Parts: sequence; C-alpha cells; structure tokens
Amino acid sequence: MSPALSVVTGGISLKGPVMAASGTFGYGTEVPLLDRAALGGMVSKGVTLRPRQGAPPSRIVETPSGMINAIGLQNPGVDAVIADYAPKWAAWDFPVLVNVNGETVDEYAEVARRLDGVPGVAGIELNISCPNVEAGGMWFGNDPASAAAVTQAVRRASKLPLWVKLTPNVTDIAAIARAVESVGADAISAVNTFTGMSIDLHTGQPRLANRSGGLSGPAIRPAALYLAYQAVRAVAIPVIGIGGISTAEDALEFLYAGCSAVQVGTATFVNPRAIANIHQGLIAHLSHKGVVTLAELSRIT
Amino acid sequence: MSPALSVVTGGISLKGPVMAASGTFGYGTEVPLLDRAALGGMVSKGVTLRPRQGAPPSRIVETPSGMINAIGLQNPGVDAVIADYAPKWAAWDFPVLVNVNGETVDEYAEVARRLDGVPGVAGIELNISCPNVEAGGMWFGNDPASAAAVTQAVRRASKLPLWVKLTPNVTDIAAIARAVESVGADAISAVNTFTGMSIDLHTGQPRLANRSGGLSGPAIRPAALYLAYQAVRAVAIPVIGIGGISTAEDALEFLYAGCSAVQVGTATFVNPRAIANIHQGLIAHLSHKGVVTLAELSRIT
Amino acid sequence: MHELAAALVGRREVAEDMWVLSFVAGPIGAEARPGQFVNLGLPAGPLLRRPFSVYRVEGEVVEVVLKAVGVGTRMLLDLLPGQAVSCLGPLGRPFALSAEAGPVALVSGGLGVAPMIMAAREAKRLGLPVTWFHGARSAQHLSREWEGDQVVWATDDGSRGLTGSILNAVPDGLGQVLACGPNPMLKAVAAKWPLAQVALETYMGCGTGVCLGCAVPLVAGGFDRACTEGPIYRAADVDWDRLPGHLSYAE
Amino acid sequence: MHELAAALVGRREVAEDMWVLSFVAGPIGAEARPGQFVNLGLPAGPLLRRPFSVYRVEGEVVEVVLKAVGVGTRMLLDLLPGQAVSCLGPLGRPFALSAEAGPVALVSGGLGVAPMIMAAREAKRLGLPVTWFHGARSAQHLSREWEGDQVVWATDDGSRGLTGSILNAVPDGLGQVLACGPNPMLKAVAAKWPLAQVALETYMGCGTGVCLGCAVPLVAGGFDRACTEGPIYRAADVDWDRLPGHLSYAE
Ligand SMILES: Cc1cc2nc3c(=O)[nH]c(=O)nc-3n(C[C@H](O)[C@H](O)[C@H](O)COP(=O)(O)OP(=O)(O)OC[C@H]3O[C@@H](n4cnc5c(N)ncnc54)[C@H](O)[C@@H]3O)c2cc1C
Ligand SMILES: Cc1cc2nc3c(=O)[nH]c(=O)nc-3n(C[C@H](O)[C@H](O)[C@H](O)COP(=O)(O)OP(=O)(O)OC[C@H]3O[C@@H](n4cnc5c(N)ncnc54)[C@H](O)[C@@H]3O)c2cc1C
Ligand SMILES: Cc1cc2nc3c(=O)[nH]c(=O)nc-3n(C[C@H](O)[C@H](O)[C@H](O)COP(=O)(O)O)c2cc1C
Ligand SMILES: Cc1cc2nc3c(=O)[nH]c(=O)nc-3n(C[C@H](O)[C@H](O)[C@H](O)COP(=O)(O)O)c2cc1C
Ligand code: FES
Ligand code: FES
Repeated sequence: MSPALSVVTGGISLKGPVMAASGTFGYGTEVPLLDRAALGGMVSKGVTLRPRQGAPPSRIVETPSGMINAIGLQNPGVDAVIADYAPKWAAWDFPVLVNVNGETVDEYAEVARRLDGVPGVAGIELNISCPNVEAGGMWFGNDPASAAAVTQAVRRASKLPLWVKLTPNVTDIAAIARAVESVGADAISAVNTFTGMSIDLHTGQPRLANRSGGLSGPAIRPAALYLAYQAVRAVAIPVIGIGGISTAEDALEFLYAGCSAVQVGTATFVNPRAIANIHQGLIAHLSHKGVVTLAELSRIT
Repeated sequence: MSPALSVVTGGISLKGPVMAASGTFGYGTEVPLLDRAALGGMVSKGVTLRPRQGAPPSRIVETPSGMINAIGLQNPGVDAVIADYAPKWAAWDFPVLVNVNGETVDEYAEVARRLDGVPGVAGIELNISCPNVEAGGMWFGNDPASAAAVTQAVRRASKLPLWVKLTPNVTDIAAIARAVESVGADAISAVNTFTGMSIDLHTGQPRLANRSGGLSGPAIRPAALYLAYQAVRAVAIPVIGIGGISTAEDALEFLYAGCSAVQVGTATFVNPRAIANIHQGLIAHLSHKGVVTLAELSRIT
Repeated sequence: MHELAAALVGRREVAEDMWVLSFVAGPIGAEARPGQFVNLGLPAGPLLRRPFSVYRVEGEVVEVVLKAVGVGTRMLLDLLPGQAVSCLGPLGRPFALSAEAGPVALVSGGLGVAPMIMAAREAKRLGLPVTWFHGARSAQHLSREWEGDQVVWATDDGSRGLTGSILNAVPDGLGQVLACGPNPMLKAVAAKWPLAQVALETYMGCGTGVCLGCAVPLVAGGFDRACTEGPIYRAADVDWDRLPGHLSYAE
Repeated sequence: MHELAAALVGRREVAEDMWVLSFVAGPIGAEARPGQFVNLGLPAGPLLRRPFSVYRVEGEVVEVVLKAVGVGTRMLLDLLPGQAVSCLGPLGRPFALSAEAGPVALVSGGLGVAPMIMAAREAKRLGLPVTWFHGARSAQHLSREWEGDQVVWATDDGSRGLTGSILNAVPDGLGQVLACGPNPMLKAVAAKWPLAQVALETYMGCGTGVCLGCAVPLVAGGFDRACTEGPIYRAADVDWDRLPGHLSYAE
C-alpha cells in the first residue's frame, strides 16, 4: 500500500504535508513547472487591509546558503485579493490560507473579518512579525501579550481556521506559542525569517533599501528546526515547520521533531519543482520505513 | 604610508582589528600555519572554575554554510589555565582575553578574581550564554537583569578590562547591551552562536549528544551583523563584531556597521590562515580607499 | 517555460574577458524571443540562480554572454565542456518589434550586447533595416560579434570608432530604439528616446514572478517585476532615480 | 603541517565504488607517516574540510581512498584531472610500529584499508613480517590492492575467501595488531586484542586541535581529540560504548 500523505491539521485538510510558504508562491497563479498534485496547500503572499506598494529596491540580497528580503508587503489589499484570487482558489483542490498582516490590532481584525466566509479561503495565517505602530514599532510577535492580543482580536473577527506564524527573533518562543494557543490559535507556523543585514562596501550603506530584512533559506534551517521543536514542546496544537527546507530530508527533520506539516519557501526560487521533489522524497522515505501515514513516523524523544 | 591597523578598544591594545574567537583557537598554542603577525589578539576557549570534561560526542554537525557545536565547555579549569597557559601568553606580542563561564554569579566572579593580576591575561570576555542554575537554567544573557547581575559581580571581582559577549537568541539585544554597559562593561562582543538543532534520520534522534548546539559560520553572518549593529547603536562602549566572518569583505561589513574590531571563529577551521588573509585584505581595502587608520573608514548612517 | 540540465558545449571570447557560453537547451531555445532571459542554477554554486539574456540560439544550442563579476559568473566561466547547469526559461517579456514602426537602432553599452543578436535577427526577419550602435571603454572591450546591416562603434577613450558615449552616435528619427547597458546609460536613453525599449537589470530571487524581489519603480507609481512584466520596459515608464545603479553591467 | 592546492592527477577503482584519488602534494607526502590523515577542502564544496587517511605516497603524489557517502565524497569523485583541492596535513599521530614487537597483522574492514598500505610499507621497512587481513560484504567489495607478505580475505557472504567476520581469521599471538574499519568492528577488535592500535573515525571540525569537536571518550574518563591525540588509539583505551557508531565506514 502506498503511503497516504494527506493530513488534517489546525482545522485544515491538507492534501499533503508539504505546503508553499507565504511570500514565495505569490497567490498561487504562477510557478507553472510545479506538479500541483504534490502541493499540500499554500499560504498566500502577505495581505493587508489597504493596497501596499512595498519597499523600494534593492529588495533582496543573497547570503551564504540564504537570502535576505525586504519586500515591504507589496500587495493589492484584501478586497482585491478576495475579488481577483479567491474565486480561483475556490476551484483548486488544495487549500489556500491567506497570510494576514496589519499595523494595528484593528487592522488585522478587519482583514480577518473580510476574509471570513469567502469561498476559496480555507484559513488565516496570522503574520505577527509586523511592527505595531501603536506600540512604537515593536513587533506584535515580540512578546506574549501583544501576540495574544492580536490573535484574540482575529479569532473574534473570523471563524476561519487560524494559524499564527511566529517570529524567530525572540528570547522565548515557547512563551509566545503558549500565549497564542491560549486565545484560540488552531495551529502555529514556525518560523518566519531571522532579521539580517548586508552592507555594500562600494556605497558604504546597507544593500537593502529597507536597511534590514528577513533571512531565509538553508542557512537558517538548524535554528528554525530548534525553534519549531521548542514550539512543539510548548503547545498541544499542531506546529507547521518552516525554515530552509529544500529536500525531503530537511522536511523529515521537522516532521521527526513533531511538526504536523511543513512549508517550503526559498527553495521554490532555487528550484520551481522543489515542493514536488520533497513530496516524492517523503513518499519514498515512508515506503522505506514501511509505514503508510505520517502519524506512524517516530518522533524524537 | 601603509595603513596602521592597531586599535585600542575596550581597555585593550589590539595589534590589529582581527582577533581569534573563543573556542576556535584553543589557548593559542595550536594553529601553526597562521602568520601570527596578523593576529590582533585572541580570546581563549571558555574557562570555568573547575575542570570540565565537556559533552559526549557527537559534538559537531555541519549545516549549510555553517556548523552546530555542543562542546560543553571542555576545559581544564581556571587554575590549570593560569598555570599552564598564562605564562606563555605573557611572552606573546598580542593580547589574550580569557573567556569566562559559570553556572552561578559567584562562580563567574570567582573565576574573574583568580584571573585578576595574572601576567599574560589581558582581559576577560564574559560569556553570558550559559544556563543560570539558580534560575532554572535560563541563560544569564537572556534578560537584562541577570546579564547585568553577572557583569556587575565580575566587574567587582576583577580590575581587568571586561568585555561581555552577548547571545543572539534574544528579542532585544539593545536592552541587554545597555544593561551590561550600565554596570561597567568595557566592550561588547556580539554575537555568540544561534541555537540550532539537527536530526539524524537513521536514528530518528538529534545528531548532537547535547541535542541542540550553537550555529556558527557564514550562514549566520547577516543575522549577526544586524545584531552587532543594534548593539553599536545602543551603547557608547566599543562593540566587537563576531559571526560568520570569513573574508576581509565580511569583516568590513562589521567595521562599516560601527564595530571597533572583529573576531573570527569557524573560518579558522576551514582555513587555518583565514585571520591572516582577512588582515591582509583589510590593509588592501584601506589602501584602496586611501585611508591609513580604521577610524577614517566611513560608517553606515 | 522549461527547466532542464543544460550541458556546456562551447565557449568563445568576444571581447576582452567577455565570453559567450553555449549550452544544449533545445526546448528553451525553441521558445526564446529577443530580450527574454534564462535563469541559470549552478549545482555546487551560490544558492540563487543567475539571470542571463538569451544571446543567440543555434539549433539546440542556447548561448549567453558574460563577464566574471562575482562568484556565479566566475563559476560559469570555470565550467568544463560536458558539465551542466540547470537552465530555467525562457523568462520575461520580449522586445516588441513591429514591421510597421520603421528602422531599428540597437544601442548597447558593454555587456549590453546580450539581447541584441536575437533582436537583430528578429528585426531582419520582419524586413527592417538594423543599425547596431555599440559602445565600450576601449577597443578591446568592444564585442567582435554583431548582426544587422551595419555596426557603429564608440569608445570612451577613442581607441576605436567614435570617442565618447555611444548615445551621441545615434541619429534622431530612428523608428525603434532598443537599448541595453548599465542602468545609468539606460537612464540617459530614457531622456533622449522616451519610447525606446530598454532591457533592465535588477537583483532577482526567483525569476518567475513569485518573490517580488525584482521590483522596478514605475513613473506611474508602484513597482512591477523585472522578471515578469520586464525585463523590457518603455524607457519613459521607469522611475530611473529610484532604480539602483550598482549592478554588474556598471563597471 | 602544510596547506597547499593539490591537483588531481589520477583515479582508479580498487573495489566496487571504492576509488583511489591521486593528488600532487609533495611536501605533505614527504612528512606523512602511516595512520596520519589529510583534511581536504573543496573550493565550492561544503563548508568544512573532510578528513582522509593517507593511503599511499609515491614521490610527489599523495593518495586517498574513498567511496561516495555524502556531498563531499561525491564532489571529490567528480573532480576532473587538473582540478585542485586544498590539502591540509599531515595531521594526527601515526601508528607506532616497533622492530622489536614481532609480526604485524593489519586488520581492515571495507574502507578500513585506508591507512594500511602505509603501515605495511613501514612494517616491511622495519623488517617485520606482515599479514593483511581484509574483510568486506562480498567479493566485489574487497579491495584489489594490498601490500605486505600475504593477504587473507573474508566476506560476509562467503563469495570470496573465508566466510564471516575477518576478525575470526586473525590467529592469536601476533605481535602487533593494527586495525581500521567501522567503529563497531573496532570495538570487537578491542575485545579480542586490547593492545591493538586502531584508527578511529569521528566527525571533525578543524582537524588541527582547536575546536574539540572530535571528542573520543576514554576509558580513563574524559575525552581527547581524534585529530591530535588520535586518530590512532590503543583499542583498550577507548570507551567504545560512548563513541557514536553512525559514521561513514559503517554501511
Ligand atoms: C534580466 C537580466 C538579464 C541579465 N543578462 C545578463 C547577461 O546576458 N550577461 C551578463 O553578464 N549579465 C547579465 N545579467 C546580470 C547577471 O545576472 C549578474 O551579473 C549575475 O547575476 C552576477 O552573478 P555573480 O554571482 O557573478 O555576482 P555576485 O557575486 O552575485 O555579484 C557581483 C556583482 O553582480 C551584481 N549582481 C549580482 N546579482 C545580480 C542580479 N541578480 N542582477 C543584477 N546584478 C547582480 C552585484 O551588484 C555585484 O556587483 C542579467 C541580469 C538580469 C536581471
Ligand atoms: C581521521 C579520519 C580518517 C578518515 N579516512 C577516511 C578514508 O581514508 N577514506 C574514507 O572514505 N573516509 C575516511 N574518513 C571518513 C570521511 O572523512 C567521511 O566519510 C567524509 O567526511 C564524509 O563526507 P561527505 O561530505 O561525503 O559525507 P556527509 O554528507 O558529510 O555525510 C555522509 C556520511 O558520512 C558521515 N560523516 C560525515 N562527516 C564525517 C566525518 N568528519 N567523519 C566521519 N564520518 C563522517 C556521516 O555520518 C554520514 O553518514 C575518515 C575520517 C576520519 C576522521
Ligand atoms: C521573498 C519572501 C517574501 C516573504 N513574504 C512573507 C509574507 O508576506 N508573510 C509571511 O508571513 N512570511 C513571508 N516570508 C517568509 C516565508 O514564508 C518563510 O517563513 C521564510 O522564508 C522561511 O522559510 P524558507 O527558508 O523556506 O524560505 C517571505 C519570505 C521570502 C523569502
Ligand atoms: C567549536 C566552537 C566552540 C566555541 N566555544 C565558545 C566558548 O567557549 N565561549 C564563547 O564565548 N564562544 C564560543 N564559541 C562561539 C564563537 O566564539 C563565536 O562567537 C561564534 O562561533 C560565531 O563566530 P563564527 O561564525 O566566526 O564562528 C564557540 C564556537 C565554536 C564553533
Ligand atoms: S525575481 Fe522573483 S518576482 Fe521577479
Ligand atoms: S577536529 Fe577540531 S579539535 Fe579535532
């Protein structure tokens, strides 16, 4: 019997455990080379209440086994996303979560409210790695109280499955995970990018117009895996592992650490077929281990 | 006129801005291929009050553009270090700082007390990325109060120049930097390793006997640079940049970010001559820019 | 769009340090239009792919032209015959040439020759007269290869052809101006010929439209994607002052 | 100790998938003693160097023997003649052979042949009789190359030589036993011949003694460094139960 990889997690029926990460798959209308049968689900590019032009260039810089991005949440706004993309998503056979962003608790809640009940929107992934303009620009995700506040507001604004995506740039990710769990998050996505910087020696200035940005890619995998594992140990809700996953072996590290599914980001830029390759590799690994579902995989003790 | 790279920083006269980082250069008695004229100074392997055998193997694992280590502070104890190595250091023409570790505030202070006045010991680098056994194993470096407490105790126990080495695994490195500055740190070393993990799919268990360890090498450079820069902006005392530096260009990013000197760790494993190559590259860069001291280099604004 | 392992089958120097590499990539060559690019991935190279204009297509062979400017281009030039790269393409929107819009001027600075052979062939196919205006620092940096009816050279130091910017060599009144070169040169093109089609350079993450890393600032406001809406733009549409100039064509 | 760019000049298969690579590294070869190793750095390869026993030295040429077990070994086997690696060595402490200690048994499992040619030559130089005992899974995995007075083979499947563990083929009463192979085999060696000298494998960071990454647990307590105090140990000195067995010699 060939392995069955579909998984129900955080209130969402994923076709498989390998999802496309936010900001690395657009709205799912590109990446033509990927065999979509392999896609467990996807998370949209980050969406805000109003359209945003995003940051000026340069927006990305390559680093050893990684890249830093500062896209600045370029997006057409939640209403345009609902009008232009959700109808397409409704026809697809894998679930689409919308990555929700905001500058205030109310803005987050309003985006969630508008997404509620929209056909094609399977759930919300709350990106709390955003500056809280009402709290001097500190990120929502930087402390348990503000993380819980925004999670709770969104929870109340929408009945959609709610995943909360944690930032790795914190002292105690377990505390944040518990805080968002306690106010009703259905799952945790761990993790977002590490803040990084790069300086151009010709200009003597940061390479990114935004000065700093988010480090992603294989470089961060060991640190992301550790943090995802901390989240797994801290909460009872499922944890979706994210960070530097490029191969089936990488994905398996997160699954062995107790994650219920994984998201793949930067690897798609390197190889548009990465997600399908990872999916195939997982099937091969399960067959090799002689198990037919992910749940049978042993976990680290 | 050829560039003069010597620099007085944090109470120590460095022969040049490129130092060897703690734990990557032993006690300075190995690394035969390195041209020591290039060495600005060195920091010893981490030292504790009593001898420590260190962690069982496996202690290291390679990762994309990086490595994770869990050496477990193997060292012969401060008295043996004073007896066996300090006399050698006293004869060398570059300064040696001792990397001081402990499980309690008192232990840190006692190590510092014993080092005080020992010929050959130019200063202390306080490693606060250690679990505080009196506080449930939370790291000293994880919050401003405990970081300040241990710094203050060491400051009182010794008149040696005191550098405090910060962990990157925190939400607000600026707050920790300010806290240790306020109790008398002479300089800040930024940063130590990022916590990371790797899982062996054959055994289904973490590869490191210690389960998790510290991620170093080029992979962490962009994140380390960002954090070093945050420290530079937060304090008036000098900041020593550390993290993934392998080339003169890498070192220059930290210097442009306002660091006064840099430390090189993992790169020495890859290339025993790395420090000399970086030193030469800095000289070439200064000549190219037409400046003769580091202080004349412009800083990012 | 295809992704395939493309083996190196040839290499030739067309100006000092400027090389044409030939790869076997039939399906990509068959679809490639002038101004489109391929994104090359090196098996043991840097993480991200590197974008290169399609320089020429001969049967199964797709060519790119490059100089060593960094780790990726150095590794490409170190490839030995038979070794393969991952070739993704063709990507981006091509030049739009019209049989009705009159004579064509191809304007290239340095490595800006990259998309012009394809453009010259397309223009000739449409029956258009083609003059190629090519500038470089000095004689040895001028590419030896050109196509079209005639070529006009200029060098900064006057060591061959006209002296000074190649832009001064382009007469007014040409129907269709296509330009490629360092972004500052393209900015000057925009000032002289607002309707020119320019091939731009930006950093790229994916090359396929999903990362939004290749933002091109538009005069109309906002940004679009060099890899998808570009890399060919109407010169007047680009907000040149907000486009970084420190990329590789700039020497 | 030297660090130099060593060009590949030859490659031969000595058993199925087991290759000897020949590099030009004169100064390292001149100093290398049996049991010592070199740490090879690949220019565009993984971050850390990879340790390999010195297999044979012929004039300026230093040889290593390996199988593809991961990214580094795969890249080494993909090297083309003329391409260079960074070669650091010789490193570690060699086998200690004594002209007075009697006949020598070389005991190797699979890739454990790696340090044995050097050891055989040294033993013969000292005028000692040398028997090489070599085991592998099956006939095609036995190395074709051996030195010394005679060789005894064993295979797990009996397809050549004796059947079963090579350890059973080694008679009692041999003066000096030198062994190399998977750590579990070496543990068995330790049980039979506590005074045997074994060549160990651990992960290594630096190879030069500064990282403490290559910890070998000692019966006497504590750890020392495989790269500096090792990789050769008296079998009885190693605390085998605390030494990870999941390294590459283990298939
Ligand atoms: C659509 C497009 C078409 C291109 N066509 C060609 C071509 O035909 N021939 C050619 O030689 N070059 C072309 N380039 C530029 C080429 O992609 C870069 O020179 C190459 O990516 C540099 O890689 P590297 O690893 O050698 O340099 P790096 O080590 O990455 O950097 C070296 C220098 O190159 C610049 N650079 C790095 N990455 C990029 C990038 N993605 N885009 C632009 N500049 C970059 C940096 O500013 C730096 O100055 C094109 C770029 C684009 C976007
Ligand atoms: C002193 C010493 C001498 C050695 N001599 C030889 C030799 O002569 N011939 C030979 O084929 N191999 C030898 N090895 C082992 C060789 O170093 C590893 O096989 C090699 O590093 C694997 O690199 P990789 O990139 O191909 O594998 P990786 O992708 O890094 O890993 C693949 C497998 O190799 C193992 N491995 C990885 N790194 C090491 C390491 N540093 N040490 C041990 N195992 C590792 C892993 O457990 C894994 O199973 C020696 C090791 C040591 C310490
Ligand atoms: C170009 C880019 C854009 C991203 N945009 C978003 C975003 O809008 N919202 C979000 O939550 N995460 C965003 N991310 C983070 C990714 O979803 C993912 O968490 C991160 O890149 C780590 O995974 P990776 O190493 O597989 O890329 C973005 C990442 C990249 C590289
Ligand atoms: C094997 C190893 C051992 C280390 N031991 C110590 C230590 O004892 N004390 C300390 O403060 N830092 C220690 N470090 C951290 C380094 O000094 C340095 O901060 C870190 O490795 C980042 O720099 P790099 O990327 O240049 O290696 C160690 C690092 C490595 C790789
Ligand atoms: S390069 Fe990724 S969107 Fe253009
Ligand atoms: S490998 Fe670094 S001390 Fe042995």
